[in-house]
Formats: sequence, structure tokens, C-alpha cells
Amino acid sequence: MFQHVVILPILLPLLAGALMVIPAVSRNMVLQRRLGTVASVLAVVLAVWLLVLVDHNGTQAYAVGEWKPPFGILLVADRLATLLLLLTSVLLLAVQLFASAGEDERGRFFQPLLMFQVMGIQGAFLTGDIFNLFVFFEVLLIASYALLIHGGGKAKTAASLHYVILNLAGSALFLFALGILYGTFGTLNMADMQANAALIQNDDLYLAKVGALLLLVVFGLKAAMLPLHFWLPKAYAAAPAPVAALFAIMTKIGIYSLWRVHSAIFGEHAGALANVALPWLWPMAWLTLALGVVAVLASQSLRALAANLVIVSVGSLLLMVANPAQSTTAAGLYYLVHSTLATALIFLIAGLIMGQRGKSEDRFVRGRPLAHPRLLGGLFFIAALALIGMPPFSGFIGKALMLSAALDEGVAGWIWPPLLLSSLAALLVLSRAGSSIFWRSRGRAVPVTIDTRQLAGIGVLLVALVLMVVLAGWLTAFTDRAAADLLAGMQLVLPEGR
Amino acid sequence: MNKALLPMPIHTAVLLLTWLLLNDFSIGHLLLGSLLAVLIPWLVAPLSDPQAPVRKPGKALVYALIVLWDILRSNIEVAILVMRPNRSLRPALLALPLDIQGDLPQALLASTISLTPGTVSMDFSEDRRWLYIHALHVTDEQALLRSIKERYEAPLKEIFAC
Amino acid sequence: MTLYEWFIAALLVIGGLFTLIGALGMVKLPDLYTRLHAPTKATTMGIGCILLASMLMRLDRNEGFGIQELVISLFLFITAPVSAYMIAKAAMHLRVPLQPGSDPHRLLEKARDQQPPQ
Amino acid sequence: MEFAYALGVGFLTGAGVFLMLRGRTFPVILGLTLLSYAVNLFLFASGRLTINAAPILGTASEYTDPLPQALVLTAIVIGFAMTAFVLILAMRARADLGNDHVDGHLPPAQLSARAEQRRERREHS
Amino acid sequence: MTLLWILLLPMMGIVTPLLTERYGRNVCAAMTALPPAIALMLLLQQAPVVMSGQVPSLHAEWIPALGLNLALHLDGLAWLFCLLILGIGLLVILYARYYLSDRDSMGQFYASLILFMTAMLGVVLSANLLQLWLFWELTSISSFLLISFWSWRTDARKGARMALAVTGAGGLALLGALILIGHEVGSFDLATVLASGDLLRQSELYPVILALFLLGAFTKSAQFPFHFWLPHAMAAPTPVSSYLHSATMVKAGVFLLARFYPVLAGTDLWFVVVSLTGMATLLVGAYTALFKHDLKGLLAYSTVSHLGLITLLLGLGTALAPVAAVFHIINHAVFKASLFMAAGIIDHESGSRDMRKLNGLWQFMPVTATLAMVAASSMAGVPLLNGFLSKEMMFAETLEQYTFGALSWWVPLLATIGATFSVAYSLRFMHDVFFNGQPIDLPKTPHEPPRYMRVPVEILVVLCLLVGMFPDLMVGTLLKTAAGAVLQAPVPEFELGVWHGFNLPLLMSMLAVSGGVAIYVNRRFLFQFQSQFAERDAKLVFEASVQSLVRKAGQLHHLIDNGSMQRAMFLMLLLALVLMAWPLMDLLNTAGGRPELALNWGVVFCTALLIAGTLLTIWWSHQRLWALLALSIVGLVVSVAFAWFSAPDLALTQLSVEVVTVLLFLLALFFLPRHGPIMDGPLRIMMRDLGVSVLFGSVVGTICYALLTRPLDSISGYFLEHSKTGGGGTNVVNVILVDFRGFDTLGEITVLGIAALGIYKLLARMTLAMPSADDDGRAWARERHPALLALVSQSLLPLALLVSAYIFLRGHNMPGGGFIAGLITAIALIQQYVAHGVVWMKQRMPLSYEALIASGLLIALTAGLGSWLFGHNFLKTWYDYFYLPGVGKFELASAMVFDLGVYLTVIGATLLILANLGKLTTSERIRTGDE
Amino acid sequence: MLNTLLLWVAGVVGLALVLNAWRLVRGPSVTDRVLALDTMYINVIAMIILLGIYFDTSLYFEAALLIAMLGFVSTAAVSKYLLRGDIIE
Ligand code: NA
Ligand code: NA
Repeated sequence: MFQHVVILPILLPLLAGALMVIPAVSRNMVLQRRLGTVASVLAVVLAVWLLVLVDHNGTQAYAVGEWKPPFGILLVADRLATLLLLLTSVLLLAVQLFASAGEDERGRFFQPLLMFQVMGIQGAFLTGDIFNLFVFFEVLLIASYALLIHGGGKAKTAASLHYVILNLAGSALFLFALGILYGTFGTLNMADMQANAALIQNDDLYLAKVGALLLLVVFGLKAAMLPLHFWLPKAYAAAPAPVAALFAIMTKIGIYSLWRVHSAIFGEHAGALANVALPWLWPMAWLTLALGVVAVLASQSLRALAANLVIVSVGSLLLMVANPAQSTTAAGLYYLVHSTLATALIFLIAGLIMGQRGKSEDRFVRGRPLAHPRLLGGLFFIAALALIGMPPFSGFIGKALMLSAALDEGVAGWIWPPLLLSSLAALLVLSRAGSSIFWRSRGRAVPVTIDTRQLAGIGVLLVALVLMVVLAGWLTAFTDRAAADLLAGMQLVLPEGR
Repeated sequence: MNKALLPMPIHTAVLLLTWLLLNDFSIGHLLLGSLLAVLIPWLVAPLSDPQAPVRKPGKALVYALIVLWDILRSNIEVAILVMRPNRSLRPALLALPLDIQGDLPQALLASTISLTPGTVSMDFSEDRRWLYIHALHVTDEQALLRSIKERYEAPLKEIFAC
Repeated sequence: MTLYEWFIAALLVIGGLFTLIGALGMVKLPDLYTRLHAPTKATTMGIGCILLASMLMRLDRNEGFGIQELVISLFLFITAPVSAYMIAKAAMHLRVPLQPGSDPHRLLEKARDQQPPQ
Repeated sequence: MEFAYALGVGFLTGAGVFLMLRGRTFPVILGLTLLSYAVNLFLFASGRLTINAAPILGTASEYTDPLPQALVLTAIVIGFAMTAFVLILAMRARADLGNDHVDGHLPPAQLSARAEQRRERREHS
Repeated sequence: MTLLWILLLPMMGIVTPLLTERYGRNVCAAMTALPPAIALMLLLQQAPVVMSGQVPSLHAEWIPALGLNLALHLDGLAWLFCLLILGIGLLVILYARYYLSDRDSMGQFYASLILFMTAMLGVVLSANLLQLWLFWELTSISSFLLISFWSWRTDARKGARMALAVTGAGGLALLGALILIGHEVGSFDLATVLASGDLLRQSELYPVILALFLLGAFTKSAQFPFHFWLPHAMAAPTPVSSYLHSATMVKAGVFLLARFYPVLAGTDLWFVVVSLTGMATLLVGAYTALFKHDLKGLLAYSTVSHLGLITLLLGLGTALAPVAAVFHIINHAVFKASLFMAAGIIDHESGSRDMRKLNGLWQFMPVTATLAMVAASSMAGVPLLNGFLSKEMMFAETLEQYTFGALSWWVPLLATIGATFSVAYSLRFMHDVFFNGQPIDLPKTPHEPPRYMRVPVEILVVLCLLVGMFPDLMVGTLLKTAAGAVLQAPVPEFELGVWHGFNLPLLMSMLAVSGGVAIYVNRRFLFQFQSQFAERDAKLVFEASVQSLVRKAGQLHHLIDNGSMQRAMFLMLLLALVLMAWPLMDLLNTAGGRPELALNWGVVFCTALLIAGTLLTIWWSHQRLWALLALSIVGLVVSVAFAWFSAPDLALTQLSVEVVTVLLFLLALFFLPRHGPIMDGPLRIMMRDLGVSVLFGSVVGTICYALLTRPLDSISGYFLEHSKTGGGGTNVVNVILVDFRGFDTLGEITVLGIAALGIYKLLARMTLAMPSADDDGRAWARERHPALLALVSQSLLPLALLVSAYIFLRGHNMPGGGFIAGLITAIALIQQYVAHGVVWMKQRMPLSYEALIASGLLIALTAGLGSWLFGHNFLKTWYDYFYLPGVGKFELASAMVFDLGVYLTVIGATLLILANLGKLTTSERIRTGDE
Repeated sequence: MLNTLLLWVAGVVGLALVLNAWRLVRGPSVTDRVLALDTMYINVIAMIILLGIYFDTSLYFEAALLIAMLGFVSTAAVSKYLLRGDIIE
């Protein structure tokens, strides 16, 4: 039974989601929510279990259908994947709880879609097969399309249109890339592909290069790398609060894939294909960060700001990816986890704030005073500190790790200025935001209740952020090991005994 | 026959036959085909409106053969017509007064007319008493209408006793 | 070539020929309603002969009792008239002219006037 | 034969790309559809072209590469789901936003052109 | 452990005020004061140890990867600062008890104050560079909260933001500096770093480190030109000012300079930059202070000036300058804290801080006046007060230094000028407020404050006197220990006396005092001179520059992202094009070695048809129905291509998907405009797009051709080999789909199911304008469901279901399978919808399509999970052959169950999409009564 | 011999396809285009059957069967669209 723990993070949400679609369940909100909470808690437990297992016993592989790799689909749970699984399930728990307060009633199928979305994400993290990665990308994308329009409204529709169409084009490019890669490598298993990459010769080399570079576009689109980031601000700003919070992980999937594919398959060990994407990734990563800073400064509402901060974090992470080394990768990994949690937190808080400010919503203008100024102010303050990268929350550790890693790699001259300036910009704008939203008010507050489940959701993220600081020693050591694993490349791990 | 078990016996027969046409004949397929032939009508029965029953199956067979022959014959005629210059064509729009009633008989008549080259059923009048027909080349409209009524409508009327 | 094969060849030729005639009709006939007659050639003689050829071929090669092609014919025979019917109906609705400048609805009335119901 | 195939794929791709760059939802979706045809053919081509070698065991002596076929099948299904979604989304956008531009609003130039038309129509009537 | 408690007690004390707020002001204040008071006692208890030169310390690992550990130490400098922080902090707590009004939230105030106190303690106690930075940033954050305490006031908000921005920026620079230092030294441990002075000074990065470091220190300590935030931080309640801007916050900067003195000082760069900055700050602060009419404004600029003085001392490079600096840190803290408190009392009891209105307060509050005047005298450097002593030391050190070579004499001269202005503004503080006629328009009649509000001032003023008169006794040892900690070396001998005889420094002092009196007496001329310069409010300047930054950023951002999807799409495709084309440039031969298939007419025709259909789709994209027909041709040809190139399964799938897609398009087209503009953009854009499309297409075509003409060595042999033996099916594609890669299929049907759910959501609450006529304004045909169509559709249904069963059952061995079968069933049912309408179908087939999707997914999942029961992995399939008499051999396989799941999901999804779309239109039309 | 003939017949059917395509392009009415497309479906069936004979395989039979079914569905739907605008009502 224990060997199946690797596939459970995919099957559990699928099962929960499918059950929730059954009409008897889907019309019973209470049942649906309970099911969702149970599934989310189980997902966290599973992820912790898997993480501990992998950290102790090394990478775990699972051959679906027991077809030996590279022929069947192999799931590979290494440290990198399990950390991201844990992150995803924590996020799921937070979002599920938050949404259970009522957001999930503003349209049908919210809870199952949440589950399907997570299934796609977890699958993308776990799979060791590049076409299977495409399939899980599509699962998570279609679920995200459906979640984005939850609740309806003009802004959501307009944002969805861009998001969906651009991503459809991205999927087409993904398939082109897969065609090229299969057409040159003759295999789909990532580890097998990596093994073949070093051997590829002659003209096939250039074709394989095309495939690898196309994947850069595909993953860059997911990650919101410049100039592929245009979908992001609108989508994040329009999405319902819990959905936006869940979307915090979306860009990270792109980053993850870049690591998997461009740091591992086409990484150091890929012979003539080694680091093929880096010369392109470098400038685009830098520009992403730079533009992120500009966009942060230009933000006029809390959600737009949070979205632009996502671009900043993406830029920072891309710079880490563009300089593949153990220190940069480890730093990026820590920062990835942090920024996902912090972004999710600010989106959830923004959701609460929006609900209390009337027409001013979350814009940086004078508005109705909040019904819970102290609570929300305190939460906002915490989230802001985390986002800026100020102590005592994990942001500063992440920033410091990245700065330090950049220094180790000798690229501090390029990376430091935008990284530090991005913090400054965030500080300027977040302080402006907080002071406008919480202090500049007019009129009288309208009583609005905050559901305990909403607080519970936020609480999950807060606890996670605090744990990231308290357990930073262990976590950084873990990310270090994960980075080492990743850069060592993917081995064609045969599942035990089979 | 048990109506509940076999709601649409003709369908069942046709389905079984089709199944055997699709697959090679074997005991296994006979069993499987029978199963499907029972199961499917049972599933689709609610979606089928009741139709006039075939009173004279033998006549129906004869009718089918006549139509087949007509298709062969008129195909050649029309092929020649098509190859001739357009100006020699005398297309016409005809209205066929309908004697037969009922969806199925009327549908069969309309289909027959369309299948035999040279004529196409275009529409029923709203009161379903007329069938509009387009003919590719008509010299004697009355004759054409009469032949349709005699050759197709009358047998159909007999088959369905309507 | 055996006589059997000659027969198959003949069927193929006839099938192809009628398909082509149908297509020629589509190109050269003057209006939609006359063109509506063309697919009938293709569906009946054209496809019928080719399907028959295929069936006979299969029998010849001794691949069992494979007359699946009959099912296709069955389908086509059932559906082709309805397709034509629907297209014609649509054309009438859209008032696609029967003869240059004509209104098909007017013509329908005229057709009925010629022949009062018996 | 390979050249003709590649030519077709190239044409489909180019056409798809061109339509995807349009400003109205319908052409864009047409473009997406064309592009997914291209993608499917391309992915299929990764197994190379073979004739009369369908990967049904027992029907031939040599078989074509079955894997890309399975991949394309998956891609077709997913593409269908996506096309359906985006099509309905386009409808929804028209309903919500009142126009069928991908940005949810008409660009200024076209807005003024439309106003012009409306004015002319008023003058005529 | 004591060390930890000194930090932890206040830290835990952050919540006490919030918890005790409800029990009244006295309780709250007392409970707030308790933890720091204990901490102070612990600190005093440590005094003998520290003064004996020992350094108690504490170390615990935290983040080894980063080099950030929990490390505390209590050396002389830290002890001194702790004393100031805790001591003055306690006085401020007492003072604030009376200062705050009932409207103010005392709990919140105290909590922020204690947070700040903790942060400050952390800064001075840190023995790890990064941990120091952590607390450093906390001081910025908590001071932000304190400055903005009266958040309803614009100046408080803006002042706080400005302070945060400047110190925050400095903090980031400092972080950079610290990481660089840690990188150079190889450790963030303070002791190690302090021992690596030579290494750092010789490092190539030294200038960068120094620049970043000083940026951090100078912004925090409000050094010129970063001093502008400090006066605006005066919007804070006065207890905050008296705490932050005397003893703590601003002192953090000079603390940092002192802390790193042994490693970073000692180069010309340091001396020149630090002393020049200090001197400039000293002069600018002192000069500006004179002209401030606001009591706190004067004190703020005075603070700036005195911080400049300390900085100047740290930059002089003489042996005793650091000692003098430390001494002035103490003295300034004491007199400035008391002055702020006095100013607060005046403000509190008179309702104004404007010195133009405040006159002759001596009559109203003689005790406070006396206290304030003593403290102000100390600030002016009057003998027998502590301020005099450190200023004398400063004068002496300016005379010792030789930083600027022959021009070094400028330093004492300018220092004297600074001191002169210092005397002048101190005089103004005393004379203008307490004498100088009668008060003008004060909101309240001034009077003495409550008894205990004055106690903190009294204590501090007494300290001024005591230190001023008995310096060696009071602070001798402390100063020696603290200076030792600064220098990290034996402290040179120095004498703390009140009287050093007549010497040059004394002369400078006398010059300063007499000059100051002279300036104050003739201040009218200076005020007049100054008034010709329009005063620039730093807050407005800062605000304007931030706004201009935001505006410029907005413009730039809009330039890049104007919200146009076409641009986004163009850039993405362009990027893809470039990235694809780039490696192709190196590809020498497009055609590879694989023999090509022979061309025939059928293929030529089909290719032509494909291209024609493609072009027509574009050409007709404005005539949308026509475009749809053209698209169908393309789909048809693609299916034929699949069939031709040995992929019957693909042909079947493509065909059935094609039809459903067309139906969807038709449904959508009913609501979308049926015509679009022929030119949907400027010609230039169209041509640009055309160019990119042509290039894109040709690149993809080239790649395709290159792939097709090269041999491939793939893993597929395995599938062909094991399909029958391992998967039990002869249709290898199907076996791949349900077995080898069944997991993909599971994902694929999930996608389909989700898409259906998503579309269901999209259709919910959708209000559509239902076209009541077609394009030409013609009303729709009256007949809803033509009878012929209805009848034929009905009769075809069983046949279609039979075919779908046929395709389903043989899928494992021949072309077909669950997906295609599902689509056929779905299409047959949709045909019923088309022929009969939604209402009819709903009545006769009340089927929940969601349930169908759910059951499909669950069946597929169960098929996969079933293998667990047999101890196998997910989706491990099973099959076997059975014999039945009469029937013969037949096969049963678990993959069929999986395929059944696929089948049901496909039906459910397709129908959920289409039937709901239909439902929507029906209800609409009935409501609008369009019939 | 028979195979050569098959190729010729396929060519003829292909020609028919092209002629029908020409009608599709020409129109002039939309019903003409629909009719042309419907006929093309039937031509493709013929083509696929010929393919099956040529390769001596029954693998393509289902494709032909499917086109027969699906061609009808689309033609009916498009006509319904022209008549009523809404194909499922
Ligand atoms: Na006919
Ligand atoms: Na005065």
C-alpha cells in the first residue's frame, strides 16, 4: 500500500472532485465543503508524508500500469517535487477553507474545480514524462479557466478571454515542441530524454534545440516571463479572491518546469545541448524583473499590485533559473515557496478588504472605512512585510538567500540592483496602499462579518509563513538538497522491485 | 410479444441484422447482437414516437425492389440530362397533393422521390397535404405527378393501410 | 483478370463515372434547385457501385462474410433525402431564386394552383 | 509526399497564426482551430509517414509508429475541450461586454468608424 | 541566558499592553513598563561583568545555509545602548501615560513602542550581521507604526511613509553591504567580521561595501542629504519623538558606524566621506533649526545637527574621536529626550508648538521652564552641563585631525560655526518660549503638567547636571568600556574633567557662545535673509517625486502593456518564431536521409484542397458561416490524411470531434455577430501579421519536413511487441491509450469533464441578446422541428447506438474505442436535440449529464484502483481469454472498464455542453416571446 | 491491373471533390455551399472505400461509416441554423 503514496496526491483530488460532481453531492453545499476540507487536510498529510519519505529514502518512482520506463508513464517524487506538492496542498487547504465561507456558492462546481485544479498541479509536479506533463498542464489550465470566471462579471470575462486564448496558443506551441522532441529523441520519459540529449548529433541537434527553445516559450508563458506576461495582471486582478490565491502557484509551475526541463534535461549534462536556453532566458528574466518593478510602481489597486508583485517574484526566480547552480536554485526554491504563500495571503486579504470598502474596492483611493480595521490592517501589515521581504517574515530570508547566491555566482552586479529596487518599490507602493486603504476613509463603515473559515484559511497561510521562518534552517537545508538533486540531472529511476 | 421486453420489435430485428452485417457471423455475435438489439430499443424507446405499423410486409419488399430498379433506371436518364446543355433542361416546381397521411408513410414517400434521380422533395405544405417537388426536367408535369402517385404513393398507402 | 474481376472493375468505373457526373452537375447546372439533384447520383449510383465493388472484392479475397458496406448504404439511403430536403427548405426560406429573379414562394403557390387537391 | 505534407502543415500553421492575430473572437477561434489541426498533423509527423501500415497487429507486416497517434488522439480530445470552452467564452464575452473584440472593447478607430456609420444611417433614414 | 531575557522580556511585553488596555491607563502603563523594567534590572546586574571587559554572549544555529544564526552579545557598546534604550524607554512609558489622550489607543501605542524597543535592543545585542539587519529593519517598521500613530492626520501618514521609504531604502543598501561583508569574510559572525578589518579594507569590493554601508547608516541617522525625513517624523506623538529621535532610532545609524568602526574605518575614503557628511549635517541642521517656528521642528533639526556632530567625530580618525562620539551619544540622548518631553508638555498644556505664539510661558509653568532651560543649555554646550563636555572633546579632536591636509583647519572652524548656531537656536528655544512677552492666541491657558508627567524630565535633567559636573564618576567606566568595544582595541588614556584649563577648545566654546548670542540678538536680519528663499517642504517634494515616479512608471507600463491581446499574442508568436528560427540557421540540409514516399495525384488533390480550405477560412473569416464551411473542408482533409497515413483511429476521432465542433460553432454563431469587419486593423498591422504568419508557417513547415525526412529511433517497438502479449489488444494505439499511457487518458477525460463543468458555469446567468431575425432581417422560419428530420433522426438513433457499441467493443483490437464510441453516442443524442428540441428531450430523457461525467471518471478511476487489490500499481491492467461452449474464445480485459469510463465521460461532457447551450437559448426565446 | 484502375477511379473521385469544392467557393447562395460540402462528404466516403480496396484492408470502413453519419448531422444542423438560427431550441 505504501508504494502508492506517490500517486495519491493526484488520485485523491481527482476522486474528491469526481465525487463532488455527483448531483446529490454537488447540490449539497455542506457535504461538498466537508468533503473538500477532508480532502485538503488529507492532501497536506500526504504531502508531508511523501516529503519525509523522499527526504529519508531518496527519490521515489512509481510506474503507472507497471510498464517499465521509459515506455510507461513514470511518476517521480524527488525533493523538488514533494516540496512543491506540500506547498500546493497547503495552499489548497487555505483556499478551500476561505472559499467555504461563501465564495463557493456564487456559482456551481467551485469545490470540485478546486480539486481538479490541484490534481493538475500535483500531476505536473510529479510526472516524469513530458507528454504527461502536457496533459496535466491542460488539466490545471482548463480548471483555472473555469475557476477564473467563477462568480461572473465583466472583468472576469474580459480577463478570461486573454488568459484562455493566450494559453491555448501556448498549448499549441507545447505540442509543436513535443512533436519535435519526440521526433528527435524518440522518447517521452524525461530521464530517458536527458540520457539521449548528451548523445544527440548532427542535424538532430539543431532540431532538438528548436524543441527545447520552444519549451522555453511555453514555460515562460506559464511563468509570465517577459514578453509573455500580459495575461497575468488582468487575470489575477479579476479572479475571485480564493482563486487568485490559488493562482499564486500557477506561475511557479512554469518556473518548476523550467527547472525540470532546462536545468535538468537540457542542463549541464546535456552535451551539445547543455544550457541551450540560458542565453535567451537571462535577458528576459532580467527584463521581467525590471518591468515588474515598473509595474509595481504603477499599480493602482491592491490586487493589481499583488499581481505585479507576482511578476517581480517571477523575474527574481527566473534570474535564479537563468544561473543554474546549487546555491541559486536552492535560494530560488525557498523564495518560490515564500512568494507563493505571501501572494496567496495578500489575495485573500484583498478579498476581505474589497468586501468592506464598497465601491472603492481595493483601489488606492479614499473610501469607506473598514468594518474590521485592526484585524485587516494587522493582516495586511504582515502580508506587506512578507511581500516586501522585510523581517520577521520569510521574505527577507528568501531575498537574502538570492542575493547571497547571486554573489556566489558572480552575477551580483546584474541581479542585485533590480532585486533590491524591487523591494524598495514594493515598500513604497505597499505603504501607500496601506495608508490609503486603512487610513484615508470617508463615510461610515458598513457592518460586514468575517467568517471564521475565512480567518482559518488566512491562518493556514500565516502559520505556514511563520513556520518558514522558524524552520528556515531545516527548510534551507532541504532546498539545498533538492537543488543538488535537480542539478545532478534526472536518473531513470526504476521503481523498487519492478 | 412482450411490449415491455421488446418495445420496438422491428428495430430489434433491424439491429440484429445490422450487427451481423457489421461483424462476421458467429454464435458469439449472435448472442451479443441479440443482447444489443434488445437493450438499445429498450434505452431509446422513450425517444421514439409511435408510427403507423406496416400492415403488408410482403408488399413492402416489392416496393423496395421497385424503388431500387427505378433508381438504377432513372440514374442513367438523369446522367444524360446533366451532360446535355443547360438550356435543354426544363426544370419545374411541382406540388403533389398527398393522399397518404402519417409521418412515416409521408416520409417514405418523400425519401423515395428524392432517391430516385430527377426529382427532389423540397418541402411539405404547412397542412401536410402537399408535397413540393423539384424536377430536373419535366415535359409533362401532370404525367410525372400521376406516375409518382401511382408508382409510389399507392403502394405505400397499401402497405401502411392509411 | 477473371470475369469476376472485370465485373468489379466495371462497377468501379461506373461508380467513378457517376460520382464525376454528379460533380459536373454541381458545377454546370444553373441554380441551386437543379444542383440539388446532383448528390443523388453520387450517393446512389456512385457510392453504391463502389461499395458493391468493395464487398465483392472482400468476398473474392475470402475474408468471410464481410458485407459491412451495406450498412453505409443503408445510412446514406436514409439520410440523403433528408439532407436534400433540409437544404431545399433552407433555400426556400432564404428565397434562393429558382429562375433568375424569381421568388420561390410565389412559385410554390403557382404550383398548387395548377393542381387543386383531388 | 513528405514535402506535400510539410507544405500543408506550414500552410495551416501560417493561417492559424494569422487568424489568431485578429481582433475579433470568432476569427481567433477559427485560427486556434486551424492551428490545432496543424499541431496535430505536426505531432503525428513526429512518428514519420508510412502508408498502409496501420498499427493494428495482424493487418500488415510492418507497422507505423503508434505512439504519436496516441498522443495526437489525446491532443485532439483536449483541443476539442479547449475549443468548446473558448467558443462559449467568446459568447459570454459578447453577452457581457457587448462586442466581440478580444479586448472586450472596440479600439478607438473602429469605434469612431462605427459611430460614423450610425450617423450616416440616421441621415439616410 | 540573561542576555536572551533582556531581549525576550520586552518582546513578550509587546502583547501585554494590548491585553491590559481594558483595565485602565495606570494598569496598562504599569504592565507595559514591567517587562522592560525587569530587563533593565537584568542589564544592570550584568554591569560588573561587562565593565570588567567580559562579553557575555549566546549562540544558536538557525539558518546555517544563509549564515544567519541567533547570536547575541553584550559588550560595552551594547550595554550602553541597552541602558539608553531601556532607561529612556521606561521614562517615555511613564511620560506617555499622561501625554496620550483618552481617544488614543494606549494599548496600540505601547505595543508599537515596545516592539520598537525590542527591535532596537536586537540591533545593539546582535552578534550576527544578518540578525542585526533583521532587527534593523524592524526598527524601521515599528517606527513607521509609531510615527503614523495619529493615522487620521495627513502629515502623520506622509511623514511615516517618508521615514519608512528613506530608512527602508537605506536598510536594503545595508543588507547589500552586510552580505558583501559576509561574503568577503566568509562569515556573518560579528566577532569574526570585526577581526577581519584588514581583509575588508584591502578587498576590491571595499568601496562598494562602504558606499552601501554608509547609505544604510546615513539614512537611518538622518545625515545630509538624507536628513529630510526626520523633521517630518515629528508628526508622531511627542513621546515617540523623545524616544526615537533622541536615544534610539536615529542613534542606530551612528551605532552602526561605531560598530563597524574597526573594520571599515581606517581608510581615507572613510574619513573623507564620513567627516564631510557629518560636518555638512552638523551645519545644515544647526542653521535650519534656528529658523523653525515649530518647537519640535527646531528640536528635530537640532537632532540632525547633533547626529552630524557624532558622525563627524567618527570620521575624524583621531585617537580619541570615537570616545568623544560615544560620549556625545550619551549626552545627546539625555538632553534631547528631556527637551522633547518638555516640548511635549508645552504642547500638551498650551495647545500649540508655534514659537511665534508661545511667549512668556515662564509665568505659567516655571518648573517646566527651568527644566527645559537647563536641558537647552546643555544642548547649547554651556559649562557644567553634559553637553558642554562632549562638545569640548569634539573641538579638541577637530584640532587633532589631519584628514584634509593643509585645509584641515577648516574642520575646527566649521565646527565652531555649527556650535555657534547651536547656541543660537538653543537660546531661541529658551527665550522665545519662556520669555519674550505674552502668549498670543493659545488654544489653552498654559499651566504645569500633572506631577508624574514631569518626573521623566526631572530625572533626565538631573542626569545632565550630574554628568556635567561629575563626568568621570558618572560615566567614566562606561565610556571606557563602550569605547573599547567600538575600537576593539585598548582605549587610549583620556581624562573626563570639567575643567581643562584655558585652551583652544575652550576658546572655541566661548566664541560659539558669544557668537550664538550675537546671532540670536540680531536674528531679524537673518530671518529676513532666509525668508527670500522659498522654503521647500521636504514632504511635498518627496510626495511629488513619488507621485511623478508612479506616473512615469504608469506611462512606461502602459507603453509596454496597453491591454491589447493582439499585441500580447504577436509578441508571443514572434518570440516563438525567433527561437525556432535561430537554431534552424545552423541546419545545413533541410532534407535528411530517410527515403521519401512517392507523390500521387490523390495526395496532390488533397493538399490542394487543404490549402484552398485554409485560405478560404481566412478569406471568409468575416463571413463567418462560410468560413465554418471552409473549415469543415480542412477538417475533412485532415481526417483523410490520417486515414491515408495509416492512422484509422485518428481519422475516426478527428471526424467525430469535427462534427461536434461544427455544431458548437453553429450554436455560438447564433449569438456572435455573423459578420465581422474585413479589415480589423490598419493595413500596416495586417501586413505585419501576414509577414509573421508566413514566416511562422514556413519555419514550422521546414521543421516538419526536416523531421519527416530523418530516420527515427524510438521507443515504439516496445509497444508493438507488448501490445498483444502485455495489453491484450491488437490495436496498439488503443492499447497505448488505455494501458501503456492510460494515465494520459485519465487526464484527458478529466480535461473534458472540467471543460463541461466550466462551460456550464459560463452559461449560467448568461443573458444574451437573442437575434429575432437573420442577417438580412428576415424572420426565422416558422417550423421549429421539421417532421421529416425528426422522424429520420429518431429512427437513426438505435442504429447509431449500435454502431457506437460496435466501435466501443472492438476498439481494443480494431480502430475504435471508448472515446469515439462516446462521441458517436453523444452526436446521435445531439441529433435528437436538433430534431426535437430541448424540452422534448428533457421530458423523455431526464438524464443528469453531470452524473454521467462523475460516473465516467469514477469508473475509470476504479478501473485503475482495482489493481491495488491485487497488489499492483495503479492502472495495471488485466486480461484473459475465456471459452464458452458454442461461443468460442473471447477476451475480457480490465481496460474495457477503463474505456467504459472514458465512454461515459465523453457522453456526459459533450451533452452537458451542448444541451445546456440549447437550454439557454430556449428559455430566452420563450421569455422574449419572439415567436 | 485492378490497382491501376483503382488509382484512376480515385483520381476521378478526387476530381469530383475538386469540382464540388469549386462550387463551394463559388456559391452563390449559402445553400449552394452547404450542398457542395454535403456532396464532398459523400465523395470522401467513396475515396476512403477505394483506399480500403487499394490497401486490401477493412480498417477504413468505420471511417466511411462515420462520415456517412456525421455528414448528415452537420448538413442538418447547418440547414437548421439557416432556418431557425438556433440549432438546438
Ligand atoms: Na431524386
Ligand atoms: Na515666542
